Amino acid sequence: MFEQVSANNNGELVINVGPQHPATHGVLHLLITLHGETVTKLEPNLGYIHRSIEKMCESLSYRQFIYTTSRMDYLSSHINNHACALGVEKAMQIEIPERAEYIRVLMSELTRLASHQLWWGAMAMDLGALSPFFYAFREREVINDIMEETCGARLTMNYFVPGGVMYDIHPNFVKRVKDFIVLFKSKIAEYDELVTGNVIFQNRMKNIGIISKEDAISYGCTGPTARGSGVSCDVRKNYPYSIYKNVQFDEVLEYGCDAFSRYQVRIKEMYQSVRIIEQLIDQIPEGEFQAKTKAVIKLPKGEFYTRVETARGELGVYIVSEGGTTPYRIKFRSPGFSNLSALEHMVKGHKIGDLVAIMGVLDLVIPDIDR
Amino acid sequence: MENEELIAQVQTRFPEASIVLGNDFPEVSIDSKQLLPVLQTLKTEPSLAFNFLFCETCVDWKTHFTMVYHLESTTHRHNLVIKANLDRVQPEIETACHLYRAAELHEREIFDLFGIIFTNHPHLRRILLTDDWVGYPLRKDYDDPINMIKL
Amino acid sequence: MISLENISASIHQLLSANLSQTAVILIEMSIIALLAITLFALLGLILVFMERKVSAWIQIRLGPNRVGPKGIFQTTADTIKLALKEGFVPDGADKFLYKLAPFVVMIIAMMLLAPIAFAKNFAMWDLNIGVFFITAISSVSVIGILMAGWASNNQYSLLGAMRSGAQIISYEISAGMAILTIIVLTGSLQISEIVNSQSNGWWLFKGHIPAVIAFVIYIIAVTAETNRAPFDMAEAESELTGGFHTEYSGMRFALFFLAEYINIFIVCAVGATLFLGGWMPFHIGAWEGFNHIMDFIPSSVWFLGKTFFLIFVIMWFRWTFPRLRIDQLLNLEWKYLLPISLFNLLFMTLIAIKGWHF
Amino acid sequence: MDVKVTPPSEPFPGTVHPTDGGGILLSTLDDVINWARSNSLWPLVFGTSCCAIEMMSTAAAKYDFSRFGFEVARATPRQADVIIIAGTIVNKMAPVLKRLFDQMPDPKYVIAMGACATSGGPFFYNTYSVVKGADHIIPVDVYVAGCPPRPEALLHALITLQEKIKSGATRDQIRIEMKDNGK
Repeated sequence: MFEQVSANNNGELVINVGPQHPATHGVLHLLITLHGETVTKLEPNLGYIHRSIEKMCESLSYRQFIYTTSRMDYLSSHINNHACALGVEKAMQIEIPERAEYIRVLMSELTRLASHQLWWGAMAMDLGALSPFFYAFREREVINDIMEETCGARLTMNYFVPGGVMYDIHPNFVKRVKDFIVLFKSKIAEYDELVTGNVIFQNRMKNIGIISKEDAISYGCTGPTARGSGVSCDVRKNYPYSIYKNVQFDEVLEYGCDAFSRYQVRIKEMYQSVRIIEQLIDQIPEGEFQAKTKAVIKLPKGEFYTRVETARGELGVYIVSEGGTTPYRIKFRSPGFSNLSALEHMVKGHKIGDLVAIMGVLDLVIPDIDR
Repeated sequence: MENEELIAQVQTRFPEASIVLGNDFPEVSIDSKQLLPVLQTLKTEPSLAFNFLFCETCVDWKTHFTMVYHLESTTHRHNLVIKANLDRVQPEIETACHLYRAAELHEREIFDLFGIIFTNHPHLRRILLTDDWVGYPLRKDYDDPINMIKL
Repeated sequence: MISLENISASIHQLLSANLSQTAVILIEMSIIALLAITLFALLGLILVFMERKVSAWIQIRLGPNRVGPKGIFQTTADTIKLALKEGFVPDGADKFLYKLAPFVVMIIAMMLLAPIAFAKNFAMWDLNIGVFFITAISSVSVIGILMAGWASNNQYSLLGAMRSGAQIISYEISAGMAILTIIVLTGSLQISEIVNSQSNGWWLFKGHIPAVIAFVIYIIAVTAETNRAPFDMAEAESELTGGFHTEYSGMRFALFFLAEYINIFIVCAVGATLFLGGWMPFHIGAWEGFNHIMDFIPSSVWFLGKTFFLIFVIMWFRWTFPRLRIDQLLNLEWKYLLPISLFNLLFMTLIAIKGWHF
Repeated sequence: MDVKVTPPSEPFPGTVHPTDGGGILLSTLDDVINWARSNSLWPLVFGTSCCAIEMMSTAAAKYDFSRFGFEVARATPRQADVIIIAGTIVNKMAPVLKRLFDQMPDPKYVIAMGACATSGGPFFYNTYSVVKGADHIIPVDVYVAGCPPRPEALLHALITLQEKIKSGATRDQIRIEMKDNGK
């Protein structure tokens, strides 16, 4: 049996975008209704990579469950691990050594850079420019190498443990990061030249996907998506964790409310990450990299909520503990999930080409949404 | 606003609610039928202005469910947790998605995984699991002998 | 000196010495048909390989280099594989149109090869309306694409085909105007005469600013007409997965793929003929010595060199620019390119009447 | 639909004369075909989770699988030759994956990339929605270990697949051969 392509009564065409579609960056399924080329209705259908992480975590110990989060938002796996480690440490009231804090923040910011680079390449690819992807990966591979030297993995690091980090940094780490910063500063100008300044790109990006400040807050947008609408929501600034209160950096805010503002926020955030790394890389104190913790971690009874800023927005980890060795309930408030809910609002009335551009700028990581 | 001040102010507005200071945020326990008026007040009152629902979830306590709403004010930078207990046999609560658009997807997810009915929700359907899925997997009594391999 | 002209002449002599006139014509026609098909296949192989190497070069990669020396057999392997891949008709498709569409597109691409002058006095059919023939025939190819999109019974294909229709019909006008601008100078539609008129310099240099404007418009318009990025709305991989050929597989897809590259070759060949003198060597006015040295390079090398340079430019576009949106694409044509090319044509006519050109 | 299936135990009717291989022309043609197929594997743009990023890394400049002719990633299954299952397959995705596989024209190949696609990987225990190995849904030619596998591992898998195609042996032939070798 087959369905004949046909329009509904209003002359509208219903199209399935995804689960396998190059623009959805994974297995998101969008049901869009088109009037000509214009999107009149959009409905996300999730769950094509729903891996039941929350249920799984209920049977994992507090040391184990951190590692599943690396697979959740795999582009900022360090930051995900950071959130979980912070949650456990807060509940256990563990003081972690300063060296570990420095390493954690450095790693987080490197991850943010890598994530933004991949976003930049993938977004340009969505818009039909295929080469920026390769330029982005050129620098990203350098970060991957640095990570690999210390953590032993390229993507799912599993490096942060409750009480600090798993190993000490590699002796080459400081030098290689410094080299990378020098390299990256020369390349980011190239990014701007190739994409940001391009007339076609700017025309594609400006005045699409508009979401006002109030709407952004109401839809629960966080991260660059909200900051592109002028919502101050950087957890690193508003609720500083780790050593973020000691470093100098600006929260990037843009007030254009459109896709181009969000693009600019991310590009400028790369500069801020570089700034943070530059401040910390020479200051890493000597000492322990891990606090002494018990082999079996038992959290006191209660509820603990930790929030960190990932590359995509605010990640919340809500741990409900009954006093045992495993969490009673874990909820991951993932940034992508809320950002996605604003997609229909942003896309309505725009063309299919804009849908792709807006999704590209949202930087959706589907396993992060589905968990 | 500091937490103590916030607790005092919320307490005066909702005398019947019990408020404790949790590990992170002040936690307000309310009756599930009172949810909408409480959220309405919290959002519209200028001194409170809780306009940002950053997390909404549910916990299965085996005897009852607890709906947990994490609220933040982007102007005052204070946080509040609203908790409402639900009956386990017929869990029903008013939807928050007309106040906070973010709740729409969150509530669909909670419906999907816990089976809580949100009245007046525009399209309450399964979102993460297939439409013909039986059961609500995040409930503590959920068991799936075929798919779940127990360690 | 061995040149394509001499070879063809000697073959003609050899045949006419031994056979009757009808037999000569028949044999020559079959030789030409064979050559055209070979050229079609060969160009496809070369251009696809070139595209992959150019993209690799732009994207700091190596590109295919394992299959054969330097990877030159990569596209051969691809072609054999595509030819042997299962080609099926999707359920619910309009079977006749679905099967016909790739052939329509391919036949049109082949027909376009006819009037192109590959070297001095070496063209399949040097008809007196050569350029007109090309513009007329090339606009038919949109029918093949529309057929493919409609017959596939797939939303993406349909959208891609509709986009392609709107786009090709629009940009046809600008391309035509740009061609007319040069026709005003040459006064002839015959390709050989257009080339001969550039024996003392190429129109791009002789025709003042209007010729340069026309050249730029021509390149933009033909990039759009051949559905190449940044105007690849019909395929738009990130939006419509494969556009009009989403449902095509195996050899039918390969024909679309080939036809795309042949179309690029043809538009670049026409561009080279009109603006860069076709097979005419680079001559500067009255510099006899210099002109003689230039004449020493075979005319076919000149022609292919210019054509491949233009093809390289179009490939360069593809791997650099982001794609336009459909409304921006049509705006660019109707609001900018068309008025400019109209005024440009008027301006050129003035130049031609006054005889200001060189 | 009623399809009459002949039981495999029934002997082939008539006499079968064993010969040593086919004629020169046919076996050479077979070699050419296998050579072409092995050197022109166009992957489907398909990635569900983390492994997709490593797949992108493999495509990028440092590892560059275009050297082997794999870079023509097709977004539509009709034009693809190989699915690289990069990531976890969950119950909701399973029918979609099956459909994608069915939409691909023959000959088609499958690479299960990473622990999740091979066996469910880290999501094996206590999950209610994960398919424990993509080979429950579609036949897999090459498995790659790792979570996620390094790009080199994926390249190795692709080259292994090439060798498999070049050998011209079918799945069953390989299985029998392995049994004979005592593996």
